[in-house]
Order: sequence, then structure tokens, then C-alpha cells
Amino acid sequence: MRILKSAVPIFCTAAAARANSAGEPLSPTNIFAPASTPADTISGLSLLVLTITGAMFVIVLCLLLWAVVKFREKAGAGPGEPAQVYGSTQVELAWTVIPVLIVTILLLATARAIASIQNAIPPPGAVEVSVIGHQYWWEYHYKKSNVVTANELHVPVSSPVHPTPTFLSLFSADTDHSFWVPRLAGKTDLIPNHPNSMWIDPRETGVYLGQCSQYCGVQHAKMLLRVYVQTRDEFDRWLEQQSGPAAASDSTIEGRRTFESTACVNCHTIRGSTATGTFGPDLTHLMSRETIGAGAALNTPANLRRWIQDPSAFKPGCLMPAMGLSDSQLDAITAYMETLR
Amino acid sequence: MSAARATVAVVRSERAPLVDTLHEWVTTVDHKRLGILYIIYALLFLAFGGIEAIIIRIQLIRPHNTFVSPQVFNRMFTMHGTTMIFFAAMPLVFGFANYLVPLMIGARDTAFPRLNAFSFWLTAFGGLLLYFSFLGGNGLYGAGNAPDVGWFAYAPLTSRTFSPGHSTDFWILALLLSGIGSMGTAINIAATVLCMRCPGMTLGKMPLLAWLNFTMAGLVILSMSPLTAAQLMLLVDRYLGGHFFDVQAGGSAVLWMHFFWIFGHPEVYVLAIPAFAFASEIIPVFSRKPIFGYPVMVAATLAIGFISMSVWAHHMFTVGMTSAGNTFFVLSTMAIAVPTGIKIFNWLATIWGGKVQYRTPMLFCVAFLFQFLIAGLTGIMLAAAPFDWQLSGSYFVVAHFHYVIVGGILFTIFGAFYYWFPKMSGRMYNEALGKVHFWLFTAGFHLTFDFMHVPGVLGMPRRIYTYEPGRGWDIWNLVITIGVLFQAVATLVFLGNLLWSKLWGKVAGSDPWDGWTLEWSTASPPPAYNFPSLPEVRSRRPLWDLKHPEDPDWHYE
Amino acid sequence: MNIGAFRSDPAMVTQTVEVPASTAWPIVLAFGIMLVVAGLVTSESVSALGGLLAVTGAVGWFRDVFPRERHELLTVSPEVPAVTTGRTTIDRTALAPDRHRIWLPVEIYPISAGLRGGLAGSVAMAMLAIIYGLVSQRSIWYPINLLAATFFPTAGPQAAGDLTRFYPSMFFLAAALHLSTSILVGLLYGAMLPMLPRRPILLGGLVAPIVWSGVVYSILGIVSPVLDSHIDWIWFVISQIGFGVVAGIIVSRRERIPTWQRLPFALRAGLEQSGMRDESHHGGEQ
Amino acid sequence: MYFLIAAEAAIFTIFVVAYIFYVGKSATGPQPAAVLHAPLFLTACLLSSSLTTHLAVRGLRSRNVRRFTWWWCGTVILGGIFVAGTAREWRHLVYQDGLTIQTNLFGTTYYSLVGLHAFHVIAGLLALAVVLVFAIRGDVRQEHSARTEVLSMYWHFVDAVWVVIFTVVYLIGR
Ligand code: HEA
Ligand code: HEA
Ligand code: HEC
Ligand code: CUA
Ligand SMILES: [Cu+2]
Repeated sequence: MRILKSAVPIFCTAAAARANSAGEPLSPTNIFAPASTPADTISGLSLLVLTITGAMFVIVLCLLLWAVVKFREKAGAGPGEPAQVYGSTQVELAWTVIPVLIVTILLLATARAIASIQNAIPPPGAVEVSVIGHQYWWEYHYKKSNVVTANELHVPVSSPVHPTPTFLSLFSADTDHSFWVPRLAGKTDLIPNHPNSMWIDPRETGVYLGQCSQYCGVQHAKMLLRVYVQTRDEFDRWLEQQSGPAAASDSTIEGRRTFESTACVNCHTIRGSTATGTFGPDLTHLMSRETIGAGAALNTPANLRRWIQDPSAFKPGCLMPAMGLSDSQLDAITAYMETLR
Repeated sequence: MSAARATVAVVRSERAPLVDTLHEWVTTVDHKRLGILYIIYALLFLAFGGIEAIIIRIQLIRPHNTFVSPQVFNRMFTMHGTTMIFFAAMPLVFGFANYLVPLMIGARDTAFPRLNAFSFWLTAFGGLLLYFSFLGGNGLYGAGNAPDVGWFAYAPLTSRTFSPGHSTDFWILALLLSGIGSMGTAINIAATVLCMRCPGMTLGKMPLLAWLNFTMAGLVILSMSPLTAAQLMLLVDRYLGGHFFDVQAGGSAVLWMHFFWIFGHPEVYVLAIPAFAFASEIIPVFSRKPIFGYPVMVAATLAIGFISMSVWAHHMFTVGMTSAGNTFFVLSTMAIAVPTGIKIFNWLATIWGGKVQYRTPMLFCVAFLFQFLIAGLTGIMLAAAPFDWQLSGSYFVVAHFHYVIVGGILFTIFGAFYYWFPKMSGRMYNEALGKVHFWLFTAGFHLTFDFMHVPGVLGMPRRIYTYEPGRGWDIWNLVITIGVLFQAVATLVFLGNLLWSKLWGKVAGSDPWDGWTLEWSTASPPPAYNFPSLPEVRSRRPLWDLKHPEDPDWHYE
Repeated sequence: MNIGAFRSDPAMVTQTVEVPASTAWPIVLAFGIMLVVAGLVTSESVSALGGLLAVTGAVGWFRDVFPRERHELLTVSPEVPAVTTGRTTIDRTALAPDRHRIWLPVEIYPISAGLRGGLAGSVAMAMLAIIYGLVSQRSIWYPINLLAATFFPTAGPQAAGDLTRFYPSMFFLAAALHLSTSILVGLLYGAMLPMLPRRPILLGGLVAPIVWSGVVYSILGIVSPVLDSHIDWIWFVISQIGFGVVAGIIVSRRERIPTWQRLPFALRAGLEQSGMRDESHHGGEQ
Repeated sequence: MYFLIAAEAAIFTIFVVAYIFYVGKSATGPQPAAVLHAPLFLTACLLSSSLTTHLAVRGLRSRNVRRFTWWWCGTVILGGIFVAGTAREWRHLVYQDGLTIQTNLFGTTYYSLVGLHAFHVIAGLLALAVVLVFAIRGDVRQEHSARTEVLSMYWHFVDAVWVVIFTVVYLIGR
């Protein structure tokens, strides 16, 4: 019974591995459902490691069970001591050398996987993005196209024929963070004063989820990641649209004034307005994002209003303060935000 | 400065008034009493840490739970980790080492009895200081708050900018105190093993427990100091405005990681090696055979101690080291599997061909073998750096280390409690309750920590106070939390058993297990002077020699 | 029932024992130090009080051990528990109820034999591999480069370069890899062949390499894709067998295994135990 | 004592590593080359004090309490000079060169490393002084030579650390 239960981690992992081939995904963040080369390599290596350790487990478990059952003191047996065995050079040598060989195999496989992921060189078609971790949100700079956005990363799909991998340079503005989208790649930390990099080349379009996985403060739990993988055309259109300034609309001029006259501008940028703060996310194309607060809430008008009124309703402890705005101010600002497509 | 003062020993056995008893315990320099103090103190903190674990688990029972606030949650896991490692597990192993090492090597006391007392009290006050932060975390006049930077307190989260107030200072200072205390105890243990052995006990004839604790002491000496140094630097940063870990002034966050893990990894072996020591004493006695391959066991232990000093950066595979650096640490980390494997196989070979008696201590050790095997293998998975890029910082890591620490170390410690309880208290524990404890705890352990691997593989990071539904994590978290309930009840059964048996258990006699090492040759509990006359030994199993004069071990060694 | 106790020299049995005297100074000093640091997080007065206590503690402690350590004398209770056991008989392995524990094996030199076997096997294997290189690619460097490629990803030098050329770094990598594995396998043979004595050459030379090749076949794609894509499996098996046969011959030669054929497993495995037959000629260590 | 020294050595190692790690990484403020002058005289004092303790202990072992007292006294004086010299150097650094522990990374690592060492020197000096008082009062006899030896071992260790620090800070680190 006990044994059954503990075999579970190994089997569950294996089951998890198989689940991605069966229609219903076990989880959108399953590390055994890779969709990008680094994740593939890792998953392949992981299965090898799982197999080898699994085999070790089964062998040692059988020996243990056998010994534990076979050699228990039997009720009827005499009161004497069993034969006193002190050791054996041969046997001990054998179980030293076998693990050494196994470790050698594991090491070789691992070393190669490390090199193939870490030493990759960006091909000419690669998209380069700087990722900057902030306490509880992500900032992205598209290097070649002047686009700045937050929390939701857009990248083109890549294929062996037209490789368009995305190379991420990782920085931190404050504490340590870690960029982890399990289906695309392993995680890499964002550390102040210590630039890092990683790459992904997703082969299917869709949304990939993940989240910060290095403890960075109160709201570490709600520093979620969304990666939108688009066809090359869609991606180019998206870039094009994002590089422009904010949409201007006369109907919300009231909200815009309120925004520009409160503290908001100290922290947020809206290109084409007077707001140039960099402490908080760029809001120029806020409405092109599906969530707010790094995935803390869906980007609906009601949620947006509530967020501006009091961010800690969604993210207690986040670094945007409640501004104490009146209802009408709130309505105006929200309406203004709604136009930032 | 008076000359030696004569006291009459008999006074101790009579019922002294409470104040006198208290005074005796507070001023004692007897290694056995200090050992028991260590253990009781550690049990108290085990309960604190356990209560914090319960709070963590209740919060995580379902997505978007609001049992505690994020701030409180972060304090809980920080305090849980810190408490369990520094104020529960370490004092437990130190307590047993203090109690057992002198007895097993036939000494009257440790090498530095007063240093021993000093070290214990320093550690004890360190723990009190840490918990005082709940009241005085913002300074005496502010509201209380406990540290919330995680047990490895990565920079720059610990800088004044990101953790204002005093909570982080409490963490630093408490660990500084207990760290110095640990170093004192370790120095004492190492010196005791080297200088206080009874006649005839060469290094090669020492019980394995003494060998292993000696290795542990060496590791503490070499690994506590880097932590102490790093804490001093952090203090300089926080109090004097230094820039060691101040990233704005060019300081490095990665340096702290290196310093911490240069301590942190050997630290986990500081806990593991004494656990191996318990297993190496308990398994032979209940299998009725000597330990298989004594010299190899000693060599493997030293190898583990040695290699463990060079593997620290396997906790840092994700911080962006070069591929060569990563590969080196993969190699050194995996190398540890070899000596550890030797140990596992030698314990197995000790059971093999024996007449195994399944008393409670042995049950815990068998479960330990089984669980440590799994835990070590998950460690190997983490050691494969690319695999770790997926698993690091996830619940898989949490599952791995609880599997080692709870399933491995805590289990042998429970085993050690039952095994030496008759010696320490003079009374037998209740075997039925012991078995209840074992089965309940084992069930709870497996419910909790087996299933904890799964959310890790499914992408659940650790240290999150809540999580999103729809990621396939919900059901596992529910099961994990249910398991804790079993563990809590089992722990209460355990504490109850100890108390009840101390008061009403049946008298144990000096040698209830038919053991082979020196502690079983003196009365239970042993008199303050341990041995009326220093024993003289000729083999690794001195009591076997006495019990079997026709076939003694020293014939062969 | 045996009763024993440690031989106590009558001269050594004393009425009293000196043990270090109890003292409060360590706790005072510890408390003082705690207050000193606690002052950092509370207020200076706490530190000051702590400093005072610490100094008192330190001075008190000093006076405790200087010029002479303080002791207490305890009277020894005369009762010494007897060391007894109810389990007086000791089982023996079915061999012979003799007396001695012996270090087995007495006759073989597992480590050196294994090393030699491994080395010889590695040479044999390297020769075969080089012949293969010559036959298939007309280059002795080809197999060497392939082996070293294990360390590098597909993007390594061999993707661009020519696998038949000589690269010093590849050569050393391959040599190190080849030698270390060979020696380890040789050691393993040395340790295990005596335990599995029936037809060591068949087992070690044929069966093991084929099983091993099968395992490698299934995992090589992950361990070393370069090797995997270039490998010629027939030659691979042949060179493995070459290794196995040569290593097996060398090892078994040195161990005179035939004389052990009828010994029980426990003996062949070299278990040390008490009461085991000492049928060997002493002086095994050499 | 050997174990204590091992532990202390590990602590110093970490500080030295931190110092080396940060050499040349200070963005602003005075750089080591500009403000540090190798304190050769002080180094000589400290190193010779090792010799004097050694001679003192030798004296005690051969029952020559007088010789012990004098050499021991010499050690205390030489150690005192070292501490005083360090204090002067620091004063100069703080007031003339404007280098404090807060100025830059160099300041932080320099004061911490040298300060940690100075702390050990002072602790050692206190212990030495206590023994000296006892010696002057005539309480030190030959049977105490083992204990004074332990103290002198500690003092040698502190000196050895200084050699490392001197090399790292004043020779390589500039
Ligand atoms: C007592 C505690 C203990 C012990 C003994 C171990 C043992 C091991 N640990 Fe673990 N570990 C921790 C406590 C411990 N660990 C803790 C507390 C953390 C997390 C800290 C934190 O982040 O908060 C951690 C984290 C941790 C990580 C970092 C994960 C991450 O954060 O990214 C890694 C990575 O390599 C790792 C690896 C290992 C390995 C390889 C062993 C090996 O020693 C295991 C060796 C044992 C075996 C392998 C089994 C027996 C062997 C055989 C049967 C022989 C044959 C087997 C083979 C040839 C494979 N551990
Ligand atoms: C010795 C070490 C040790 C031990 C024994 C434990 C034991 C347990 N741990 Fe712990 N744990 C750590 C060391 C340890 N842990 C560390 C180092 C971390 C990392 C911290 C960090 O990230 O910084 C961690 C983190 C950690 C987490 C992750 C938190 C997070 O990342 O968000 C979780 C979550 O489930 C957890 C759970 C548990 C549970 C359920 C137990 C159970 O086994 C506990 C069982 C015990 C009890 C249930 C006690 C019962 C006692 C009573 C009921 C007594 C009542 C008494 C009175 C009324 C007087 N631990
Ligand atoms: C003190 C700085 C600060 C001020 C002032 C501030 N914000 Fe923010 N804002 C932030 C930060 C930091 C975040 C990111 C919070 C998080 O996700 O943890 C944020 C997030 C947001 C978001 C969500 C963006 C996204 O993409 O998720 C909106 C919308 C927003 N702020 C609007 C406003 C408005 C409107 C005001 C003025 C009324 C304002 N902010 C004032 C700092 C500030
Ligand atoms: Cu950012 Cu955790
Ligand atoms: Cu580790």
C-alpha cells in the first residue's frame, strides 16, 4: 500500500508525459508538453533521466522488499544470532562501479543538452526582446522596432524551414525574478547587475502560460506570464500597431486630463501624452492586452475601474497605490483607458 | 576560585524542589543534560515549524484561498524553513550527538563541557530572538512582523530598500547567534571524538555514529563560517550603509547566492549525515548483524563530506552560469550519488541474511531506506541541469527536499527517539503507540510529499501564496493538505507517547535491545559520570565481545 | 547465559569521580551576547545591559577555570549493570563451523586484474574502431571525433568541420572518455566475474556486450545524436565484443576461476563473516 | 583551537573572496591605487610580534618566567602599535581621502576586511594583556605554558591572515 503510493510520483510524471498526446491537456504548464526546441531537448533528457532513475528505483526497491520480507525474524526460530557477515570487497566494488558508469552516462547526456541549449547562436531572422523584471510585472522592449509593452509577450511562430526564434535578454529593475514558461523553455533568472539570456522557438501558435518562479516579494505569486505565439503576418501587424503612439479621441479628453493631472504620470508612460513615468507598465496600448496587473485580472472595464480605484483589491501589496479618486474621476480615467488600443 | 568543591551525587535522585531542579538544568555542563535540553528545545520548535506548515497548507488547499494575507504567507514559509532547519533539525541532531557521542566512545564528558553549555544557550537565545520578531519586527515600538525574505534570503530583497523595518535584521542576528552556537558545539564534538576516546578505541574501532558525527562536525565548522561571514556583510550593508549586495552601487546579488549555498549545501549533509548515523546503529542491532563493510561506510561518509563542499552551485543552475560551469556542477553533484549509493546498498546488505525484528525504531529505518532512495533519485533529476531549468523553484524541489528531510532525516530521528528513549529516560516507550505513530505518519508523509511532485512537474512555482485555477494543480494541493492532517495527529501521538512513557512506562533496564555499543553497558539513565570505570575495548562491538566470549569480534579485526 | 562486564582493574575502580562543576556563567554570557545583538533591533540600552552581562559572564567563566578548573566529586554507585544476552548461539553459513573470519578473496587481485583487463580491452576496442575508421572513411580520426562529439551539441565543430581530420582537443576528450570507461568496466568485470563463474568469457565477452549494445542503441539518440547518426551498429557490436572478450580473458586468466566453480555464492562474493571456513592459504594480500 | 582556527580561516576566506571579487568594480569615489599606501612598518611590527610571542612561550616552557613576561610585554606593545597605526590610517582615509564604508564598493570591502582583522587583533590583544597582568602579578608559572601556547597560536593565525590581507589589499588589489 505504502509502496504503491510512493511509486506515484514516478508514474504520475510518466502519465503527465503521455497526457499531452491524449487530447485533453493535463495542464497548460506541463513541462512534458513541450512546444519549442529548448523544451523538447529538456523533455527528451528528462525522460532519459527518469528512465534510468526509474530503473534504479525498481531494482533497489525489489532488493529492499525481498530483504525486508525474507529476513524477518520468524516466530518459531531459535533464539540464536544469525551468521555475522562483515563485508565483501567484491560486492562493494561492484556497487561502486555500476553507479559510476550510470553517472557517466547521465553526465554525457546532460552536458550535451546544456551545450545545445546554452550555446545556441541567434540566426539572422531571430526576434530580439529585452525582458525587464519589475516587482510583480514584466516589461518588454522589442530591440529592432521600438516597441515597449508589458506582461504579455508576443512572438512569431518558428519552423525548421523558416526559423524565427526569439532571443530574450533578461534584466531586472529591482529584485531577482525568473522567466518560466514551461512549454517553451526552462527558466532563467532575471538578476540585477547580471544580464542573462535565453531563447524560444515555438512551433505552434497559441497562448502559453507561465509565471515568475524566483521569490521576489509580496506579490511573487501574481507575476504571471502570457506568451502569444502568432503567425509571422499577425506578429508583424501586431508590431506595427504597437509601435504607434496612443490613439487620440476627443470624447475622453476629460479622462485624459484627469490622468495627466494626477500622480499616474509619474509612473506610467502613454506615448503621445505627457505621461512618461517608467515605474509602472507602459499603458500606450493597454487595451491590446487581455489581462491587467500581470495576469491578476481580466482586462474588462469593470476590473480596470476597480484596479484604478484600488489595485490591492486584486494584488494586495503591489506597488501601485490606491489614489483615492472620486467616482467621476474614476469613470473618466477608465473611459480614457478604454481608448488606448 | 575555591578548590574543588565536593557535592554528593545522591542528592540528585531525591525529589528536589522545582526551583532547584530548574537551577540544576540551567547551570548544567553535563553533556547528557545538554543533549536533552537541545532535544526538548528542538521539539518545541518542530511544533512551531509544523504549525507554520499547517498554515501554509491550509492557505494552499484551493486556488484563490484567502485564509491568510500574502504578507503573512510569506512570513510563514520563511519562518517555517528557517525554524525547521536551524532551530528544529540542527538542534535535534546536535542533541543526539551530544548525548550519544561521549557515551559511545566511552568518555566521561565532552572535551569542552562549558563551551557546550554556552553553545546551547546561544542557539536557544537565537531561536527566541527570531520568534520575538513576531512581536517586535519593526523595532520595539512598531507593529510586529516576522522576516519574509525566504530561508535563503536572496539579495537584493534583503537590502534596506526592499525590506525596511527590522524583520530581516532579526533573521540575520538570530542566525548569527545560532551559527556561532553551532560552531561551538561542532568544535566540541570534533575535539571529543579526537581526544576523549576510551582505552583501546582506535579510530578504526569507533562506532559509526561517532565517525559520522565527527564528519558532520567538520562540515559545520567549514560551512557555518561562510554563512556567518555573509551575514556579517549583510549587517554591514544594512547598518553601516555598505554595498556588498547593493546592486545600485555595483554590488552583486549572485555573490550572496554563492556564499549562501557554499553554506547551504553542506548544511543539508550536516542534517543527513547524523541521520545516516542513526540508521547505521539501529539497522545492525535489529538485524542482529554487524554493519556491512564498515571501512567502506567510513570512506563513503568522508567522501560525501568532501564532495558536498564542491556542489553548491547546483542550487544556481538557473542564474546564468556558463555551460562549462553548469557541467562541472552537474558532475560534482551526480558524483555524490556514488558514495550515497554505497551506503544504501551496505544497509541493505546488513539487513540481508539477518533476523530482522520490526520494532518501531527499525520500522522508521526501513521506511527511511525506501524514502531516501526516492528522494536521492529525485535529487539526481534536479542535478541534470536542463531538467532543473524546468524544475528549479517549483514544487518539485519542495517535494525533493521534504522527501529527504522528512522522509529521510526526520524518520531516522523518530527512530533514534524510540531507540534511545529507554537509555535516556530509563523507561520503555509504548510499542503500540509507537506503531500507530509510525503508520499514521508514514501515511501522511506519502499523501503529502508523493503528490507534491506532480504540481511541480505541472509548472507550479514554490513560495506562491495562491494560484490560478485551471492549471491542473487543484486536486493535488487538496490531497497534499489532507496528508498534513495525518502528520499532525501522528506527531501528537508521538509527543503523547514520550510524555506518558516517561511518567508511567515500564522500567527499561540497561540494555533493552541487546545492543553492542558502550552506551548499553551503563545504567539507564546513565549516571552523571557515565561509566564507573573507563571501559576498555578491543573491537567495534565491545558488548558483543562480552556477550560472546567464545566468538568475539576482536579475533578478526 | 553469559555474564560479563568490562575488566575493571581494581586500581582503577574509584569511590569518587571528578566531573566538571555546574556553572551559570555560560548561560549568563550567552544571554548577554544575545542582548547585545538584540540591541541592534530594539534600543541601545538593551545592548548596554547585554554588554554588562556578557562581561560579567566572561569574567566569571574565566575565574571558574583559572587558575584551576572547578570540579565536583561524585560518589560512584557500586552497582554495575551486567552485560548479558539471551541469544547465545550464532548461526553459521552452511560452510563449516570453523572459527575464523577471513578476508576473501584470498587468491585474486580484483583491482589490478580488473585494471589490466580494462586496459587491454580498451586497446582491443580502439584497434577495432580504428580499423573500422580506415575501412569505412579511410581515416583513423573518424571514430575518435565521433566519440568526442558526445560532449558537443550538433552545432559543435564537427558540424562544420571534417570528421576525418585530426583535432587535438577531440582526441584528448575521446581518449579520456574511452580510457576512463574502459577501466571502470574492467574493474566491474574484475569484481563480478568471480561471482558469476560459469563461462566467464561467454558471459563477459558476448552476452554483456550485446545487452550493452542494445541499451546504447536505445538511448544513444539522446546521449549523443552525432554518434547516433553516424554509427555503424555492426562495427559497434564487434568492437564491444572485442573489448569484452579481451578484458574477460585477461581478468579470468589472472584469477584461476575454475578452482572456484563449486564454491557457494557467499564465498565467491568474498563475504567476510565469522565462523566461515578458512580453507585458503593465508597471505592473500600481496 | 585548530578547529576554531579552521572556522575563522573560512570566515576570512569569504571576506577576501568578496574583496577580490569587487576589486576595480567601484563606479565612483576613491580607488585603491590612489589612497592606499602599503603600511610596511605596521606589517613589520605585527610580524615581529609573532616572533616575540614565540620566544615568550619558549621562555615559559624553560621555566623562565621573567623572559616570558618581557617578550610577552613586547608582543602587546607591538600589537598595540599595529592597532594604533591602523586607526591612524583609517582617520586619514576618512578625513583626507573621503573614503568611508558607505562611499563605494572599495570602501565597503576594505573597511570590512581590514576591520574584521583589526577586531581579531584587538580581541587577541585583550587576551594577551590579561595574561600580561597575571604575569606581572606573578601568577603565571610553567604549568600554564600549554595555555599560553594556545593563545600564541591564535596570535600567529592573526598574523598569517594579515599576510594574506596585505598581499591582497596592498599588493595585488591596487
Ligand atoms: C538533507 C537534505 C538533502 C539531501 C541529502 C539532498 C541530497 C541531494 N540533493 Fe537536494 N536539496 C535539499 C536537501 C537535500 N538534498 C534542500 C533543502 C534543497 C532545496 C533548498 C531550497 O531551495 O530551499 C535541495 C535542492 C536540491 C537541488 C537544487 C534544486 C533547485 O533549487 O533548483 C538539487 C540539484 O541538483 C539537489 C540535488 C541533490 C542530490 C543529487 C542529492 C544526492 O545527495 C542524492 C544521492 C542519493 C541517491 C542518488 C540515492 C541512492 C543512490 C543509489 C541507489 C545509487 C545509484 C543511483 C544512481 C547512479 C543515480 N537538491
Ligand atoms: C527540517 C526541515 C523541514 C521539515 C521537517 C518540514 C516539514 C514540513 N514542511 Fe517544509 N520547508 C522546509 C523545511 C522543512 N519542512 C524548508 C527549508 C522550506 C523552504 C522555505 C522557503 O521557501 O524559504 C520548506 C517549505 C515548505 C513548503 C513550501 C512553501 C512555499 O514554497 O510556499 C511547504 C508547503 O507545503 C512545506 C510543508 C511542510 C509540511 C507539510 C511539513 C510537515 O512534515 C510538518 C509535519 C509536522 C507537524 C504537522 C507538526 C505537528 C505538531 C503539532 C501539531 C504540535 C502541536 C503542538 C502544540 C499544540 C504544543 N514546507
Ligand atoms: C507609484 C506608482 C504608480 C502610480 C502613481 C500609478 N501606477 Fe498604475 N501601476 C504601477 C505599477 C507598479 C503597476 C504594476 C502593478 C503590478 O502588476 O504589480 C501599475 C499597473 C497599472 C495598470 C495595469 C497595467 C497592466 O498592463 O497590467 C493600470 C491600468 C494602471 N496602473 C493605471 C494607473 C492609473 C490610471 C493611475 C493613476 C490614477 C496609476 N496607474 C498610478 C504604478 C503606479
Ligand atoms: Cu518576480 Cu517572483
Ligand atoms: Cu544542494
